[in-house]
Amino acid sequence: MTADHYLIIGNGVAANQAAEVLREGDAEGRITLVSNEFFPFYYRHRLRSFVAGEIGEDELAVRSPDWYRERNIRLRLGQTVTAVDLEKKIAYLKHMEKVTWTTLLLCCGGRPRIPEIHYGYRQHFTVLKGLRHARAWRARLPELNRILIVGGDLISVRVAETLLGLGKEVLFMIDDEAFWPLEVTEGIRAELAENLAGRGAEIISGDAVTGIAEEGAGYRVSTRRGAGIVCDLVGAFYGLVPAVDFLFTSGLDIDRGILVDEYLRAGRPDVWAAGDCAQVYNPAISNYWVSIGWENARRLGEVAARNILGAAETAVEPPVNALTYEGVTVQTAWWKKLD
Amino acid sequence: MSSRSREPQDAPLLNRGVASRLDRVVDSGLLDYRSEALPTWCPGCGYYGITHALAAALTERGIENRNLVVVSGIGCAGRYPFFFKGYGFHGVHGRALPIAGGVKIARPDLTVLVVGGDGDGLGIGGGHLPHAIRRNIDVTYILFDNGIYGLTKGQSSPTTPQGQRTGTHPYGNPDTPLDPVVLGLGYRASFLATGYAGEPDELAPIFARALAHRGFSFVPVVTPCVTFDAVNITWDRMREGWQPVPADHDPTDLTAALNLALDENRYYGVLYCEPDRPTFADAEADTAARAAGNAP
Amino acid sequence: MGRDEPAEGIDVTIRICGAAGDGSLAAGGFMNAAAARMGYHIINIDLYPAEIRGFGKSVAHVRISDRPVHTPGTKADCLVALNDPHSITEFGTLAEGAVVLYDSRPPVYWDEDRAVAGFIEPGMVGYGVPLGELSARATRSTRSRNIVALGALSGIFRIDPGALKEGIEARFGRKSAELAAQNLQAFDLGRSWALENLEKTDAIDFHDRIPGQREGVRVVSGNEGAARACLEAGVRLYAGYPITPATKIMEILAKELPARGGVVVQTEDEISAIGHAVGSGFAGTRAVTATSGPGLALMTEFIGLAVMGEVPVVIIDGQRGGPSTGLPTKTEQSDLHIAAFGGAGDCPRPVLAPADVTECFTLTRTAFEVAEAFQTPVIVLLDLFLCNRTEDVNFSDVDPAPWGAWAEVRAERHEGEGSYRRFAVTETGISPRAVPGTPDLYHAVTGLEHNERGLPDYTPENHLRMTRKRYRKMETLLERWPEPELAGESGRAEVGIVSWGSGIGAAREALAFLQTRGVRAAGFFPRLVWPVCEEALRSFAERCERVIVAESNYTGQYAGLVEQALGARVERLTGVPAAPLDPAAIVAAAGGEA
Amino acid sequence: MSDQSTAEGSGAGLCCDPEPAVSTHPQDIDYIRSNIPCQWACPAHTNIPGYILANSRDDLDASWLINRASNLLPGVLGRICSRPCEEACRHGDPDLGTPVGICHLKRVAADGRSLDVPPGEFRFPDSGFEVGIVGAGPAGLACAHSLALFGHRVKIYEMESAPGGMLRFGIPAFRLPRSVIDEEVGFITALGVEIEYGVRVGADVTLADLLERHDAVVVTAGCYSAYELDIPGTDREGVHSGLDFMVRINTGDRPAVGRRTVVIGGGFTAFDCARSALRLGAEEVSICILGVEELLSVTDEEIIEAKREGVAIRSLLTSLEITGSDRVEGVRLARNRLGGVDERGRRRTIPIEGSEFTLTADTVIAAIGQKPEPALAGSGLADEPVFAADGSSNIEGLWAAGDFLSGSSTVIESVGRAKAVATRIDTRLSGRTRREEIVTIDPATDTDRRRDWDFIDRQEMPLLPLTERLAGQEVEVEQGLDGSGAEAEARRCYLCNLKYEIDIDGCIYCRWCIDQCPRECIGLARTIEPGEGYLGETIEWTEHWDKTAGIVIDSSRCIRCGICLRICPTRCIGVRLVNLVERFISDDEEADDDR
Repeated sequence: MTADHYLIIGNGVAANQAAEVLREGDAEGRITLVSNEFFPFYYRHRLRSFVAGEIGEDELAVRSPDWYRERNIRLRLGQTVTAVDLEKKIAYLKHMEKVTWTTLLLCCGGRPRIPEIHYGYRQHFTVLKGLRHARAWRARLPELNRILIVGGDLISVRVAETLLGLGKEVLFMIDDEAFWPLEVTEGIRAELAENLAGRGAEIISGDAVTGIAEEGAGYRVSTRRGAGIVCDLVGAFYGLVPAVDFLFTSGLDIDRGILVDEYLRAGRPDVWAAGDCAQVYNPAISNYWVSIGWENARRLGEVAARNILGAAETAVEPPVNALTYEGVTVQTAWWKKLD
Repeated sequence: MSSRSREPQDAPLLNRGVASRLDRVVDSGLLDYRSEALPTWCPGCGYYGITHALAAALTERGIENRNLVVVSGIGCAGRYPFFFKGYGFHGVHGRALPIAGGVKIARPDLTVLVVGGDGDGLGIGGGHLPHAIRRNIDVTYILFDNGIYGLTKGQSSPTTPQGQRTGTHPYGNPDTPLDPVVLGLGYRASFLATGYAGEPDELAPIFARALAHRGFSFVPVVTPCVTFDAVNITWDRMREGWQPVPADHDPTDLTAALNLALDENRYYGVLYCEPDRPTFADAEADTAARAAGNAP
Repeated sequence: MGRDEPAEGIDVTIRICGAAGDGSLAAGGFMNAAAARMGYHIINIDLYPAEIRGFGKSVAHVRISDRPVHTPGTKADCLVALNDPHSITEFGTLAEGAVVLYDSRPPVYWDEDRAVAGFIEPGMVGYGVPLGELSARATRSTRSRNIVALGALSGIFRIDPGALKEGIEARFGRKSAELAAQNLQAFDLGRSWALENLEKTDAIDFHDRIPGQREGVRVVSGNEGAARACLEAGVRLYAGYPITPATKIMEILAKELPARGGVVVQTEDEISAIGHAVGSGFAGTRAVTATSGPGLALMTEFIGLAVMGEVPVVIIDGQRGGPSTGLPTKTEQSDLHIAAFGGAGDCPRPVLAPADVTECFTLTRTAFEVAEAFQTPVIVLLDLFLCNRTEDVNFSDVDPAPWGAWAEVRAERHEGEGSYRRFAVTETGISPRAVPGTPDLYHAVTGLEHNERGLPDYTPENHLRMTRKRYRKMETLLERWPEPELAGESGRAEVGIVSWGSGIGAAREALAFLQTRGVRAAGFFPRLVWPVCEEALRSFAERCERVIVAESNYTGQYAGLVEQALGARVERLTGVPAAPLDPAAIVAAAGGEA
Repeated sequence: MSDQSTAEGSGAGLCCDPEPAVSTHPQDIDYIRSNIPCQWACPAHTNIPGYILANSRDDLDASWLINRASNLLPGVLGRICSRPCEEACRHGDPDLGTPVGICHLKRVAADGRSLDVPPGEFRFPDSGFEVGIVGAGPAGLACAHSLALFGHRVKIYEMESAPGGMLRFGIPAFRLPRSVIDEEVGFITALGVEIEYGVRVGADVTLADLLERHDAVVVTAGCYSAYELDIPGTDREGVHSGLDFMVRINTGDRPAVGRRTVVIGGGFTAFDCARSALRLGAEEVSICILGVEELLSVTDEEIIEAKREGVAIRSLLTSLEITGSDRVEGVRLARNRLGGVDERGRRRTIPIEGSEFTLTADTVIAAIGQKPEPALAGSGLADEPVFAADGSSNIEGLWAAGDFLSGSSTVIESVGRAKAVATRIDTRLSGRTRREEIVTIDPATDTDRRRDWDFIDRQEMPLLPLTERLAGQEVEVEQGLDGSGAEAEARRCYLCNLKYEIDIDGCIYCRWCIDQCPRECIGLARTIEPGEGYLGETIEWTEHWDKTAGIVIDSSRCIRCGICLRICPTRCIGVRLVNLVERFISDDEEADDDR
């Protein structure tokens, strides 16, 4: 086989968009997507509705198996890349397989973040990022009445709303660690809190979790101020960290995410990154920038694919105040105060 | 750490010439009798030892691949022609000797080697052995004797010891095993030597002498089946009781050979050799001569 | 098939594939036994190589259903890959959306084109389980990877582990308690690993349910069924030579016969085997040998002797791919002609062919009766697929003589004029037989043509008369043999399907499918395949617009017999796929949409 | 080996020499590099498999003594070593899991031994030479220990009032309890090494004086001079140098820290400062690093523990200015991008134009590294001393070692290099080499390691709960592996000092070993290209029967499970024990040998 082999690690929107564009531009090359999730590409923003029981799993899927078959794109689900050798151009899979590539595109996305300060009791946190988590939430939901949400990234607010809508009692603790990777102003924070309070949530601010212990079927949460909050579930929403651990031995430049240039090249020949895992300096905000959200990821996947095929499009755009939430504009940059 | 004398050290001690030893193997010509494909016998099979020794013997005899034909029957040993570089004939079960006879009679210039297991040669094909011996066809027959049917997963063979439990004799094999050595001597093979698979270095010269013999040479070799026999011929047990044929043994003395064969010790080496017995080809030549001269 | 059925129905086909030595067959065995114990119906077929190690793969194919099933199913819902390169060649056998369970901790990294994981298509479900590592944890070796895989299957499909573990404990407990404990641990590690680490995305779910333990149900192979028939028939002597796939019968009898006054002789070859059996038959005791094509070929001379000498003997032939050594581990139905015609001269003998495991028992049992009643060799045609496949059978529910009772006509003392006529010409062709030990009725059996007294007689008149006598026995048998099984449409049919032996299961499933699609289809499924039941066949053919004869051989051996009987051409569904007959192929041939 | 008698009886050639042997051949030394990677990675070449084997046999005394033979501070290094060995450990290969917790096992032996003092060490008789050492830090102590063993009289001049140097004044007590330092220094002074405290060389006494007094003088004064941030505003109140900050704390002071403390730098000192600041009551502590976390030289555990305690790490930042009026109010920073590799092999960081911003802070600690004291001013010497990399200098009798010589490094590097310098000093004094590294090769038996031990998870270090940690500077965070954890961790070691070998002459090519081998380290070899060094990497493999000259074990991949040896039908697989050790070459024995 002499044709190109585009190996895309990830199966989210960036990965799928890139695969589609690559196939349009190269009818011959082999394209492989590897994802450690068992589920096919799904709409992440519908997970909230799935948790609420409003829609079924079938309504989450973006594409049918035939889509990949027709395009001769190999989709490997439930398979984990454990290391890549950038010199030999080999990806090592956890089940002990070597996959060789000519072009590597990293769209590995993020995983839920738990701040290290909470490591002592992290097993008691429930996170919500992928369908796997959503299934667990959905299964447990009927028996949950009182739910504590800590952290406070954007998803948390939406989940809190959903839970309130189901008549659950929601306590919302805006942690000092909250909104990471997003950083929002005190004003935005207050506005969000007010909004949630208006829907019936109990807002706890200026306090932080210092311990969680099981109590009965639920948990007792101790806080810095000495409160003992009893609840059925502690949802942790501290944002995402790029899932790039497997690249640490590769020699690739990684800060929080994979450091790429404006064309999404990752500093090594034939290695690219796009989506939530790519970190690029954006002069418009004088800061490193990781775009999050469906549309951003789709755009980056597309740009990466085009550049792989020979274009030279820049991925860096002036920030478009990416998300608007209930009239509040949130800048989706990392480590960036808006002031 | 106590110190020792510091003599000048020329060579490393850890890697003692492994590289040159590999080169020596290549130079020896041993590999010239191998196929490209790896043998499919179970790892650990004694047949590897026999094969190794056979290659050494063929090397020593300087037999060219093109002039060598290996005929086999059915069984694990029957696979040998596939792992060998030369002309092979993988026949049907137990009928290797007739095929080999046909080859040899048609082409006396060829070296014909017959290999087969104990089931093939003493069971289904046992009836052919005395007749091949009687005709003294100039072939070398190596019997891979592992005392079990390996290919069909562990049934009794003609050399399975009495009492051994096998798939077909779950309460123990009721039959007395055949002794191919006594059998061969009893049939009066013109050449009979023995050996076992554990010592290729000892086996190779035995094979070389068998190949050199004019006439039917019969070499039963004891070898373990590591997959289906854990009690009778194991690698450890196989070595028990063997010693070389005594230096003063006269291989032309059939009684002495039989005495060795019946001794409770086991001897490896040439037990019996009758170098001057006319071969089938000799007899045919004789017949031809008589026919030509119309002599009675 | 089956996966289209309503959701509550369990009909799952699992293929466990490994290199020989990986224990795929053992794993299949545990799965079968457990499923049957839990009250499921199963059909299993093991496909194994001739070589022990090195090349060839071995596959346990298990179909588990909550309703009776007739075939192993053509497409598998789950592949358990114990060996990657071999398993890759199995993907063609998988149904849409199949589950693939593979070892995620092999000892070395596979290259991309050698790893099963890379062949899992979108829509399929791949589960990687560290079989090697879990096995090493439990047994310190890779020996128990298969048991770990079973545990993982139990976890993934929510198969109640109780029966599986009982089976594992019983099997390994025979060797040592420690081994049993280690293997149970291997199972538990597999199950808990799967439950804790795998995100279930497939739809197969046994819900840890046990449909109901059925008393007396056992998992039985065709070989075991046939062996049981030998035991129940009171066989005195089994003589045989090991050959795939019939060896198992010998091994069972070697174990079971001695306690029942029988003897098993392992002869030096098949020639000697049937020689022993014929000797035993002549002596008046029941005798049997089992073999496969190459052995049957060797036996033909003795079969001729037994026909000529009118000696009862049963020959079980587990057919495999031929000619010659052929495909020792692949099934085929291509020994019909040698069974019916092989050998020298005009040489009539009945040939029976069971359709499933239960019939391997009942029909072989009947073969002994027929052999004695008609003083003839009887050939029972199994095939590798029948020999090796297992089904759940409850022998207490089985009618041991569905084909009627057959009595031997013995001559106990001297009657009438002159000396005893061992081969007296009678209306039925059957001559009262005396066996050694009977006073006064002395005679000789010979392979030479002989007169009624058994003395050599080469005159044309005698030869014709005695040949007629021998063929007359076949006519009598046809007259007395029950009507062949007629299935499906009883009136006029668009299509008539004829099949025999192991093909009947596939034909039954195809027939059922055709009927659900509104095709008027009828089936003709004989068990006595030679001589052909001409009359029944003719009336069947008359009511069918088309007749298709489906069988697993190249030439259409039975179709040829049918055409000879009908004096007309029929359609043949043949081929040598080295695999059991495929219901879907029959449906397609009948013009139905599968 | 157990099989030997029978194997000889059967005539099978064995590849094991029955006799022990030693080698100094470079190729044999090179074997260690690819085969005992942990030992080679250790700057002191500690015999790691040797002591772990002792651990697993529950002989902690032996384990401790093996450690002491190479590095004289097992208790210290069992806690704060930078662990280059673990990075090299074969168990950490991608397909094999995680490295053995070598450092933790060292501590197990050091803490759990029954010996109060080491039994008599090999010592040369009194040489009559006297050596002066400047500084009682790790390098000074290592030099002193070695020189004492060579029979020289050693005196250390230490400016502080206690020994240990950076161990005591740089490293916080929550990582390294002081009692451990005291005890291990005690074993050195017990050899007769004298330490004079409170003497500042250059002020109280000059180097010239010392050179008068002693036959040789070694400067191991360490790197006590902190690099200073070369940016505006470092003179504002609330700005500390990291080293000073730690020294103050370690001498009993409690420097005041504000609510928001920013540490600049990414080494162990920076992390020590940050964690200490938390213990001094700072609420928000962050560390600003030039590059990214992945490139930091501190251990992963250090990073995780700092984060768990609440330290934030901010990456890709260059500090530009410390802002404020009198007091610190913040740090002005620029964001960096990563550049190429500099001449020292480190990644360059390049500030991005226009990315400047200010981080609010009321305390700033600059811990960007240390350098040798510009000291030696006031050396009293005519010529300015200039030191070579091997520790010698342009002045007869004057040597240097440790961080003073090499610049800031790790404790184990200091110890390892200081020993080498001591050997060179002795060679100069005695006129010949009296200590060398050799490879010992001994017949061995198969180990009784079990295959399932290879799947034991790395044992986690028990840690003090977060709530108790911040109570004080003296509370040790790492608690040491407990009995079962220590046993399990020791079992994980493959014991790479075993060498399994196939004797080609006895092999019948049956491939049983390959079949049973759990890792693809045995294969069919066509030839071995000689190449440089040990044969390891130059085996040419084949899959063809007619090209298979031999079956060969690739020792550099072998995990020493012993399965091949146990399965080999012709017993042509043997095992030898290969250790890299150091030995003293004494006059007496040389004389004996000459006879």
